[in-house]
Amino acid sequence: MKEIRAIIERITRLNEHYQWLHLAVDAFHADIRAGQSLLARRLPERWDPYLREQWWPVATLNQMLIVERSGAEVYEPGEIVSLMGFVGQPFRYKRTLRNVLLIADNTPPSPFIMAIQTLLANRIAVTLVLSGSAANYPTAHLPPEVEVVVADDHLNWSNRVMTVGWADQVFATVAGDDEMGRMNAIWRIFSESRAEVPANYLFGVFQPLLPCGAGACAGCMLPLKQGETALVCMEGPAIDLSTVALPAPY
Amino acid sequence: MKEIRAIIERITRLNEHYQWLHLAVDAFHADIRAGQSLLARRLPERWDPYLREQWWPVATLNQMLIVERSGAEVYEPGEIVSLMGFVGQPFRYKRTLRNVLLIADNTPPSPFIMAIQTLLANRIAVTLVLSGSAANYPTAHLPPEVEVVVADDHLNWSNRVMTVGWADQVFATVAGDDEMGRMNAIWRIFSESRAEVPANYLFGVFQPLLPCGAGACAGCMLPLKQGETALVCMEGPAIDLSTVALPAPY
Amino acid sequence: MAFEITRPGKSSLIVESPVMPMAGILGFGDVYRDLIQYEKLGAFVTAPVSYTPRSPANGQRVVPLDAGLLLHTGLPNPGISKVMGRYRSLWNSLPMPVILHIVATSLEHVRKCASRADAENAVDALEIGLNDDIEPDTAEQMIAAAVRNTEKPVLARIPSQNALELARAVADAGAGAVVACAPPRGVARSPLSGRLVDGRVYGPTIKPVALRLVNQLSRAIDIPIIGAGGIHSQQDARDFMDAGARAVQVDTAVWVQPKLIEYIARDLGGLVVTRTVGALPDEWHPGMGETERKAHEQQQSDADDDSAQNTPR
Amino acid sequence: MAFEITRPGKSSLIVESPVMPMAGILGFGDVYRDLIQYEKLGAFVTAPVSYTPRSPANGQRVVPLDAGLLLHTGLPNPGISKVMGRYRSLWNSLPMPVILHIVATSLEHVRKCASRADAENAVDALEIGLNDDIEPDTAEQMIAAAVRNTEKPVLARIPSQNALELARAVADAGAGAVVACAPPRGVARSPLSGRLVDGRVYGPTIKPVALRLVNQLSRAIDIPIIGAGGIHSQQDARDFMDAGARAVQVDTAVWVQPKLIEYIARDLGGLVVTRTVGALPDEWHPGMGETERKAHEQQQSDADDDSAQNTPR
Ligand SMILES: Cc1cc2nc3c(=O)[nH]c(=O)nc-3n(C[C@H](O)[C@H](O)[C@H](O)COP(=O)(O)OP(=O)(O)OC[C@H]3O[C@@H](n4cnc5c(N)ncnc54)[C@H](O)[C@@H]3O)c2cc1C
Ligand SMILES: Cc1cc2nc3c(=O)[nH]c(=O)nc-3n(C[C@H](O)[C@H](O)[C@H](O)COP(=O)(O)OP(=O)(O)OC[C@H]3O[C@@H](n4cnc5c(N)ncnc54)[C@H](O)[C@@H]3O)c2cc1C
Ligand SMILES: Cc1cc2nc3c(=O)[nH]c(=O)nc-3n(C[C@H](O)[C@H](O)[C@H](O)COP(=O)(O)O)c2cc1C
Ligand SMILES: Cc1cc2nc3c(=O)[nH]c(=O)nc-3n(C[C@H](O)[C@H](O)[C@H](O)COP(=O)(O)O)c2cc1C
Ligand code: FES
Ligand code: FES
Repeated sequence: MKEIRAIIERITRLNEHYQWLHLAVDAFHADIRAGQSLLARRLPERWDPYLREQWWPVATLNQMLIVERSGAEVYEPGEIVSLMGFVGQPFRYKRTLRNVLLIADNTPPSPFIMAIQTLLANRIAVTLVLSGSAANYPTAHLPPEVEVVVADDHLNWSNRVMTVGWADQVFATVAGDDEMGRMNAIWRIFSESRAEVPANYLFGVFQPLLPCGAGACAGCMLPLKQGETALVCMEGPAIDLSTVALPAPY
Repeated sequence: MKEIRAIIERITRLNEHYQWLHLAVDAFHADIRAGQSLLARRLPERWDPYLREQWWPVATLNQMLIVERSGAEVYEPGEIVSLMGFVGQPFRYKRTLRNVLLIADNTPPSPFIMAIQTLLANRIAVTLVLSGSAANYPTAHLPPEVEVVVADDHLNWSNRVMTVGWADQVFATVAGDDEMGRMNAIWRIFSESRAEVPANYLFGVFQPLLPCGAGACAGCMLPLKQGETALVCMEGPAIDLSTVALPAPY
Repeated sequence: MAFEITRPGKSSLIVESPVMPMAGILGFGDVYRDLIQYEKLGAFVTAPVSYTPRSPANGQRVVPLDAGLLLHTGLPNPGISKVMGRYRSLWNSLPMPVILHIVATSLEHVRKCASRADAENAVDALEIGLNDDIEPDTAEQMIAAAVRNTEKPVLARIPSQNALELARAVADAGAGAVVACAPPRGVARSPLSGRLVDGRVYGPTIKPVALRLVNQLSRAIDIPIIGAGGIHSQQDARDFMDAGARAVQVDTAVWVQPKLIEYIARDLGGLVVTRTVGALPDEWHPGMGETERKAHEQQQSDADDDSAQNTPR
Repeated sequence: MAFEITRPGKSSLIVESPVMPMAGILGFGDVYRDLIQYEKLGAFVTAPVSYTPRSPANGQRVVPLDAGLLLHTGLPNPGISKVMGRYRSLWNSLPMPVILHIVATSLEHVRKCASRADAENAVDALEIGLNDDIEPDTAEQMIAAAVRNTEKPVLARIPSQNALELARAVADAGAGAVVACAPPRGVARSPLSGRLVDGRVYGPTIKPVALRLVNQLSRAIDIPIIGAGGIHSQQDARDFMDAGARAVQVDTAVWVQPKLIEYIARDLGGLVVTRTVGALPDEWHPGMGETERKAHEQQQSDADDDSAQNTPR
């Protein structure tokens, strides 16, 4: 893990809900891979807000790193930010991957945007499900090959059974108000439409608050089955949901 | 005391050290008089910084109130601020006032700028002494009738004895690092060049931190002679130095 | 609505809204009168008063902290006799109960203050401010001395240090309620003088500790608890009620955002819940322009008159 | 420079810089290795270890506060045996003393942990983390049990509640030093789950209270005090030293600004004072680009080699 100062060189607004910050960074940071994130802090230093924010890269371009942020936040070109990273592990795909399903449930699909590029380049078909408030995510900038599906608040969409059956691997990220509950709902969708949800198939992309980002604080600890635990900042963000001790289904 | 929200309509930079904020306010706020100030807080709300800042008006113009701030602070037109006020009493001048001396010792002369206009309109001669760091205050925008004197860090300037003898009333404001010590130094200058410093002649313009601005917290309490006290937020900012229990001279 | 905030008895204290300023926050009742609708407050707690006059502390007294401040005053006040002389008629004119805050300097002084206050119609209850390093025995004696010398309810304000033992001691001594807790004492470096100074610490970050103590105390003692310490929002106040408090005191947030205490009082007083539609627009647009506010105040004071007649005071 | 941070004796603890992380802040020594020059730290304090394994607390554990956070973990760890197995060789390789933090769950467990740690070369001292509501008697027994079962110095970390009595008790029991204080416990509402949760409170605003206690303790007991609680700048650390601490522990500021602990260590270790000219440019330009930093690190590790030879370890 390293810490650097980066400058916001340029800001692009996708729509009123999202913006991209183009950050001038060290060469090293171009190595970041989809699934990994950075812990950011705006300068000059104040202690409120206290915790660093998790910033998701969406692309790297020459010496620039582009991250996706809420359009409600106010940034200015020339602003300096402190970045710590990389946090977490790159997404790991199956060797036999053909069709991938990405689900963003009431939270932006930011963790997935960088992955899409690589997946398409490897001729993998990508379906992106935007459910509930995620539907305000603009998709015009996405490659046309991505199939975008809009789902309702309760993760219903037309042809859900087909989409689910067709996917070789699934990554799902959910709103933080009840991360475990929502992950559980996702789990149920897949267990209802398949005899058994296999290992290495359905991954939760967890986004807890990350006080340390490096395995020190246990703040991001996830309970796994058999009393085991996983640190999202070290082993995540993608954790195989078949290993997670999800709350009992209601 | 009232609280209102005001909008920063316009920002004028005097030089790199000072800027003026033009605030759209209620009609009522045009009544503010020299010596009185406002307690400001920038929105949206955060609790850091915590205390409100003391903002000095320099002019009122139609429905606009102009305040003077450090050029180092970053403001934007359209920003909303909460203002509480008025804090303190207007400066009180002698009926027989002819020549007034204003001293800013290592702190901006902001508390005096609004007074200058009125004084000149009443045909009172104004001398403004800028000592130490106050010398970076730009004076081009002041009416040409004001005599500006630049003094060194130790409040020496040419013709000091003359200036001092000539003044009918003096207002002095000093840096906050050692407000009492600096006020004492001012007191000594005047007591050295006059047989006796009369009452209602030499006023300290005090600028302590003002947690409540209204007489509740005692944070701005000033020790007076004979065990008496004064609240700067209620009776100040100008307090007759002949009544203040200044530290013993070294 | 009526909230009984001290232990039941012939002299218990009943308020319309379980919200009041902490001692000193609104001075002697002459502070922010144009800014806060005092009538909305459940009670008024006075600035600290001692038997004999106290002069202010020397040296730097205000240290800004990150999201907070440290304040050291020495509790200057002209002594109980002068205070009563100056503020008796103001307090008589206030529509809500007045709680006189007495600094527990000594047993003798507490006793004298209590007798003195007992004779004052303008005073509805006493709050005894106990020192930070006080022993439970001494605390018990102080409160017992106050209780013996007045018919009025006696509230005991305790520090967070050793809160549980102190709360038990003052409850045994007959306190009508416990105010938990006084802001903690701390030491910080003055940015102006560069010296270390000590004083009380205020700000939103002291709330979690106070909230935890209130929750602990609410399980341990059976007299009402008035929660205090770092309340900076309506939700903060509700958290204290959820944690077991019968009422709350709001501290320095009032200096930063004066209207806040009024909003909290309306909220916990039930006004917000019973009149969500249109009646309190300034809840949602705090600090809107004077003109607008005046108009709404007019509307509202018309509306409030009815409810006022049904209240116990 | 050499600082003796426990009471003198055959097993006292001597460090080069009186600065270390608080227990848990840098995990088991495997955290932020590329970010902080560990060699600059005076000592390494491990994450909390218990005799038996502990699993994490349920429910929301991280609550952002204004200028701070509340954190509740339940102190998950695999138990002392597994911890030693996993980290023994890493700790042996660290150039500074390693202080093993032991959670004082029970007298029996403390005794067993102390014996266990006594046999480990990788461990230079023990820090016993005492529970918040612990009685002075129990604290005394816990520390006495540890002291009887190891030759190594035993540090006692006390809560801020009842700090004075606890400090006296652990000093009597033979503690080599007192760590004052553990971050206070508090209750806050989780913004995500909407529920009240309890945990420890961190942030700059807890510093004034800890600083005051350290000053009090330094006058009351005659074993060294290690100051802790809310240090967020070099000046904060110096304030603790001014108030009577022999060393300091830095807590969650490290997660926000990792380099800070290194700067503090250099500052209090005397490096800044003895080499103001040019030698430590990153003190003045913290976080400059990697390339630049690497170059300076090279320069510096060359320069540091000399001083390292004169140090007691
Ligand atoms: C933790 C701490 C360490 C200090 N260390 C030093 C020092 O090394 N050298 C020095 O000259 N001054 C020291 N001081 C004193 C401090 O710097 C100010 O000079 C003092 O607080 C202001 O004194 P006063 O008489 O102007 O104000 P007062 O209002 O009379 O005092 C303010 C408060 O500070 C307390 N106080 C005064 N001195 C100390 C002290 N030494 N330690 C703790 N509390 C004190 C008083 O009891 C009072 O409660 C220290 C103060 C504190 C709180
Ligand atoms: C001040 C406070 C008031 C609460 N009030 C309520 C309530 O009215 N209704 C309700 O359903 N839940 C209440 N809770 C519980 C809270 O909302 C969470 O459900 C709980 O903290 C998480 O429990 P857990 O088993 O998931 O986590 P754990 O990690 O097992 O527990 C977290 C900590 O909270 C403590 N705790 C659990 N319940 C309470 C409680 N009631 N009061 C104090 N500490 C508690 C536990 O002892 C533990 O130390 C309260 C918690 C607190 C701290
Ligand atoms: C019971 C009691 C409570 C006190 N509470 C406060 C307080 O809340 N705020 C404050 O600034 N001083 C308070 N003081 C006063 C100070 O602690 C201190 O005694 C006073 O400032 C004078 O300081 P010194 O005598 O140590 O110089 C209290 C004093 C007593 C006796
Ligand atoms: C001596 C001792 C110290 C503790 N210190 C901490 C601590 O610093 N942080 C923490 O999250 N939990 C700490 N705990 C654990 C919690 O207080 C609590 O016991 C644990 O989270 C399990 O919670 P519950 O058993 O009340 O549900 C400590 C426990 C003990 C026995
Ligand atoms: S964020 Fe601290 S352990 Fe993962
Ligand atoms: S600022 Fe509070 S009394 Fe003057």
